[in-house]
Amino acid sequence: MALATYRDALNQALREEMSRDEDVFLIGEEVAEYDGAYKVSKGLLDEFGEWRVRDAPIAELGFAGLGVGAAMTGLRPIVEFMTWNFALLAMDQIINSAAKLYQMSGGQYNVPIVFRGPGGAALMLASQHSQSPEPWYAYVPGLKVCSPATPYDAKGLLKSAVRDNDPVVFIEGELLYNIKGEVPDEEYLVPIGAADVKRAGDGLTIVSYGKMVHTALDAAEKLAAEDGLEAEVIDLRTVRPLDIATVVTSVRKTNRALVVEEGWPVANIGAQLVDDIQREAFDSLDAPVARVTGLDVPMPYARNLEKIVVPSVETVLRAARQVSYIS
Amino acid sequence: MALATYRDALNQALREEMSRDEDVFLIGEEVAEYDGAYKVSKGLLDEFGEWRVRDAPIAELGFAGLGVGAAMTGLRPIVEFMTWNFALLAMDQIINSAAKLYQMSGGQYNVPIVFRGPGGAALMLASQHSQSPEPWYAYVPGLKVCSPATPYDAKGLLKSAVRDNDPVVFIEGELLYNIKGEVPDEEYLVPIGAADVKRAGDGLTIVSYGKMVHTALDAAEKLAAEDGLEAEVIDLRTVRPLDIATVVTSVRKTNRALVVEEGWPVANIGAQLVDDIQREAFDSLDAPVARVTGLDVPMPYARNLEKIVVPSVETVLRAARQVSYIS
Amino acid sequence: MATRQSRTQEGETGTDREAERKPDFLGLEPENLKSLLRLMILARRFEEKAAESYQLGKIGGFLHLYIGQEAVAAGAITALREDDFVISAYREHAQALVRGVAARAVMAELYGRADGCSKGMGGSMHLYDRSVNFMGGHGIVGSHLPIAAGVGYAIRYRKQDRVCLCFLGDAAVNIGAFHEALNMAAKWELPVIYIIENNEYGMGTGIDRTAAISDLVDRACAFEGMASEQVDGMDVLKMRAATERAVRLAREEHRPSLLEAITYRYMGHSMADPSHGTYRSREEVERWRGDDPIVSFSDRLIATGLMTGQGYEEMDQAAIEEVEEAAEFAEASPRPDESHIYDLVYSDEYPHGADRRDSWR
Amino acid sequence: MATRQSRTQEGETGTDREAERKPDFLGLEPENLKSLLRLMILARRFEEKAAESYQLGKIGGFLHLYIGQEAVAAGAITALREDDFVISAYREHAQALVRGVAARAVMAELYGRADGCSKGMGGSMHLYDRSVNFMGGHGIVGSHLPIAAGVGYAIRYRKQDRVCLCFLGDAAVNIGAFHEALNMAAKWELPVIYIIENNEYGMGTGIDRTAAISDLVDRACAFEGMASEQVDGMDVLKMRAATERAVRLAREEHRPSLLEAITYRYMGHSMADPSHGTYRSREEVERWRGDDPIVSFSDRLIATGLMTGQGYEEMDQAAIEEVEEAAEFAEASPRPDESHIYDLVYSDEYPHGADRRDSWR
Ligand SMILES: Cc1ncc(C[n+]2csc(CCOP(=O)(O)OP(=O)(O)O)c2C)c(N)n1
Ligand SMILES: Cc1ncc(C[n+]2csc(CCOP(=O)(O)OP(=O)(O)O)c2C)c(N)n1
Ligand SMILES: [Mg+2]
Ligand SMILES: [Mg+2]
Repeated sequence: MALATYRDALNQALREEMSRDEDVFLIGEEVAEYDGAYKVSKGLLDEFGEWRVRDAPIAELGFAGLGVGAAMTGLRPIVEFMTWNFALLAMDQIINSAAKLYQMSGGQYNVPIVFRGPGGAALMLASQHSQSPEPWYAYVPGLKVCSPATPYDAKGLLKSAVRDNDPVVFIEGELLYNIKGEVPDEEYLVPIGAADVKRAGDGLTIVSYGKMVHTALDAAEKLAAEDGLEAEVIDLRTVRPLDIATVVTSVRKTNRALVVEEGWPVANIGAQLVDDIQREAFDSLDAPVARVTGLDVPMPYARNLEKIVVPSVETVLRAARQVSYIS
Repeated sequence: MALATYRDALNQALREEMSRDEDVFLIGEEVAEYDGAYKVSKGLLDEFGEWRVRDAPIAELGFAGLGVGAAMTGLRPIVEFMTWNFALLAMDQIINSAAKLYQMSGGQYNVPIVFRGPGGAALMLASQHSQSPEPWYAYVPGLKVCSPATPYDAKGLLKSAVRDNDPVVFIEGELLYNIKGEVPDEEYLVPIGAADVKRAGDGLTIVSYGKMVHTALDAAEKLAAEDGLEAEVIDLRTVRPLDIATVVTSVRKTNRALVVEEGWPVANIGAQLVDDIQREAFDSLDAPVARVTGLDVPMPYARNLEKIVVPSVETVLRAARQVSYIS
Repeated sequence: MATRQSRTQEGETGTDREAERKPDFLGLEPENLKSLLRLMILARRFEEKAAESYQLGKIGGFLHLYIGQEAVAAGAITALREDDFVISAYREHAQALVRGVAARAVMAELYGRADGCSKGMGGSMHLYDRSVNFMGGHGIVGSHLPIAAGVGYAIRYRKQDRVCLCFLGDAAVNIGAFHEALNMAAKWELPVIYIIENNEYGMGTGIDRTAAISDLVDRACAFEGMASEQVDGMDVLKMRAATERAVRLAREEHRPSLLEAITYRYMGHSMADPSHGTYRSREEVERWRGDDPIVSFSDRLIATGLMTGQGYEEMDQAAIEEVEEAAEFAEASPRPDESHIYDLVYSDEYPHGADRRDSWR
Repeated sequence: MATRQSRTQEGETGTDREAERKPDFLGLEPENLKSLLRLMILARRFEEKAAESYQLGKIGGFLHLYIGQEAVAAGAITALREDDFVISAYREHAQALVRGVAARAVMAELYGRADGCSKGMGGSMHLYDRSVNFMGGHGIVGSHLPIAAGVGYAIRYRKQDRVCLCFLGDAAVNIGAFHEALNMAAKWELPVIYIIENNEYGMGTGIDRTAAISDLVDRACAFEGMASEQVDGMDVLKMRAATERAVRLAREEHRPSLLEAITYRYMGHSMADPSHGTYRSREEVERWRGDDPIVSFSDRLIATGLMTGQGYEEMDQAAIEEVEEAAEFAEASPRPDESHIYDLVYSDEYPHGADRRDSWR
């Protein structure tokens, strides 16, 4: 076990998978000579050459589609979006091509492709650069959607995504690249579609994914210290498919649930979880499932506003107490 | 009151608003000389001329963006997408430009624009042409999203959308264009954000929108006839913002709720309704909120498969009985 | 368009014929020449049958007929090797047939049956057959252009000498994907041949009303390294010759091409659209019908003694029988099994999927 | 690039100067000439101050500096009328200042304050000022190109003789929106002038590595009716002259233009990016610094006796004072009121909105 940043963990996953399988290649803006806008692809150009680490023109729709075509011939492209905000330009290729080709072709053309890049708010990047795209893709059958919170999960999940034979939307945390965590020296995989209990507890179930897992964990510590309430914190890791079983098992034990996510409040991942929880654990619920989300506004630039738009330990605490009837 | 088709009702709305306000114009593929792929813009070119009824090149991103620019100068563009499936190419303009400009500009540039066209499955158009886009847009603050079920609502809501000073995503039912309904001779508006009780009842609340409202109503009749259960059928008409008050009032009365929609099952409008209902009517619920959605698959071409993917009166009936504990 | 005029005249005077015979038959064996004709006739008869079945309600959804454009598919696709790739939009019946997808498999697909080339999942707009590298069948205008570039990228990636042939409609030259795809193909020297089938209209809109350029092929000017050529799309041999030139550039020099085939569709945009009406006159359609690619080519084969009138009749009869048999096959083919509705969403495992995806069932 | 070479040499020899003086001063009044210089100096000093404030953490997010490119904004925007429109991408401080947005309002925006030109909601990438028709400030590459076409459409719609000036970066010529926008502008004869600011790089990638064309301006070839011209973007008068020509075409003939300004950014892509490093050498940056648009233009004004060295000093001092005052103003301006967080999402009524949007609060 060695400490590695989320960025390096992803870099290791890319290097390992590209070394293991010469059909794997990376394409995106600035990924080659510049080592990636966030340096995730550092050193890969030198190691694998320009055909396997390709600097793309600013043409998200075009290079996403190029990836789909290459995948149809059996290659395993990793398409990097500098950030997921720009992928709105490529949605047609992700949703109308990648997600549908396997079925549309009667099972002849599967599309082993990974679309990856950072999502969520960073610091004062304003509305066009601060969006959480998970719900847009989680809605779509044919796609799998991952959003890891730790270096360990980032590496293990990305390696699984590259080996998956279907399109995977892989959303990294723009503010997580620098966080450090344990990463095993030996090879390992984290399965797609498996949630992980990041903190055990019986007082309340807090479900989250991506960056917000850390906020949830901090809130859980405060809750334990200040209210003696032990929250169980579940990291979904994958938002399509959702590992409802793990969530429901926990809720049956704690009888209270709180879902925390960074995105907008409507028709999102949390809403889906509430639907699943209330249906599968209806009689176990002592209170309505609570939710903490980003505010229902485009992200303002001003730091003081950005702070109140993104969920904080305080807002999570407040909601956790509400749902636990602690005032 | 005269009978009119959903298509004619929309055509009337366009004609009336364009006559009332010369800043209103229509742009899209085939809208002018061809009268629109679904003939919704019939006769408008002759009446208003090419600058106000403009045939666009196949460039969804481009003409959606052109609409945004025109709207920034105070014009009121109505951008027609031949179908919403193609709007996946224009999402960047709808979400990154139209929805954000008012806030991003500190309130200087509002964007009075309507994006409209048919959505949902028609008959055997296969996966790329059979999608329900509502959840993608309902997630986004800055947008309003309408999806009318009847000629009356289609006309009244479209007129309100054209007069609204912010971007409105207006999703018509591809299979509804030919249905007939009462449309007043005198002018009227249907407010955005107001649900409508299409059938009164106290046995169960069925919430739906768009095409599925008709399926829900048919199921309600059967339920009354066969089980003596009077379902209240609520037509949301607008899915952003959601008129939760109307829904909750009904559920407090019936104690049971079923949400019916055509789209895929995950992170959709129904999930959001479950979230709102369980939070605001928790103690009134005698059973988990039930849901009927399209199956979690891209739409297959074969008619026998398409039939089981789209919710039917039978599937709605089954779910209604389940949630009412009738076997 | 000048090019059109000259084209329509040419081949009509006996002298032209003489002059052309040698250069125009491209030194092809009589057998190859006849097979070109056979493919065009098969495509024509196939679609006539499909139209009939559509009227009878045996085929649903959108059905876009290619009738009138057969010379483009026949001339272009026969210039390829078996290991090359073909990709197209939604007006692709003829392209699939010429590429070698069995008529019965295509017809069964239109009927939405399990034996269809896409197992009844795709229908007319989404024909696929991996065994002959036929990659569809794409319904979003322009979406397959970057995909074709990706196929070209994979060819270079694997250091192969294969090529990818990509058909697009005239109206697709206005969409961003066209620009993005051609830029990448040119910049990275991808062996892709883009063939614009300029049938003058995108649905009911004349291309001259939406594209700010007279000759669509000239859009290649924006991409250095992109070869380009405008071709008479009603002449199967000219299509074959031009495509062979482009294939050679792609195979030997990794040089992409943009070809513009001047052609015309005799039927409406789809079965919902009349063959003539508001946007084009009966006269215009008739004028182009006078230049039928099948008639003009068979006339030439007969005039030059390469085929007899009876030989033509037999060929036509054989095609009619093939499509009739295909229709019977489609009719008899089972509908896709409903219990397998989830099987083709993911090729790989999908944890806790279908079982709880719709627990309301 | 040939054009670059010729440009870099020219203006360095006294004789050139003589030759150029008359034609190049465009018959502008000394006052106008000085104001061009003043605007460039203001932009330069403003950004130097902004960089300093960014280092001090007073400004957040992305900050893209324009230093080195000032002649483009100053030459182009001053060729407009007050009622014309200007729209740009995210590297737009100088364009906003030249257009007449108050330095204090721009600085306050960068500081994220209520008195910012976008009320602190947009920041550096999203500057807006409707009072001078400055339409932003767009962060998605290429997204403002169709928007500019829409402004042009609105001008024609209202039968006005205004024009829209749209700035874009070199790397934006590869995105689909560029193609779709220019096609519409050309086809519908929209009075829009697209100015590519070719500073050779899109972030760390040389444009020659991603665009399959040597002279970006040549992409106009794909759109009939689109005028085009490559301009020395380091020479404010050449920019002014070329833009005036394009404005005349747009205003009088509804003819759109694509101009390519050859220029260079002296600083990194953004504050996060060093001014030189992996993708370009210190020498390259130095070479271009030797061609500083402010230095060369002030030299000419002085050499031709239109301004004294002291006059220059005073002008520079005034600019420094203006930006210092702007910084103080920004510093003193209040942060946006948190209780109004929902007020700018919708301009119109939004039924049952904020109150239940986040009932968990
Ligand atoms: C992006 C997109 N926009 C609109 C449509 C609807 N549509 C289907 S075919 C067509 C016309 C295409 O014309 P052309 O490219 O010339 O091909 P042709 O039909 O003539 O073969 C349109 C607008 C679509 N399928 N995709
Ligand atoms: C669609 C899109 N893709 C990627 C980005 C990230 N990005 C921001 S600036 C930039 C480079 C743009 O270069 P250029 O157009 O030359 O403008 P310059 O920065 O040189 O002024 C990129 C890739 C973006 N903002 N939008
Ligand atoms: Mg066409
Ligand atoms: Mg640049």
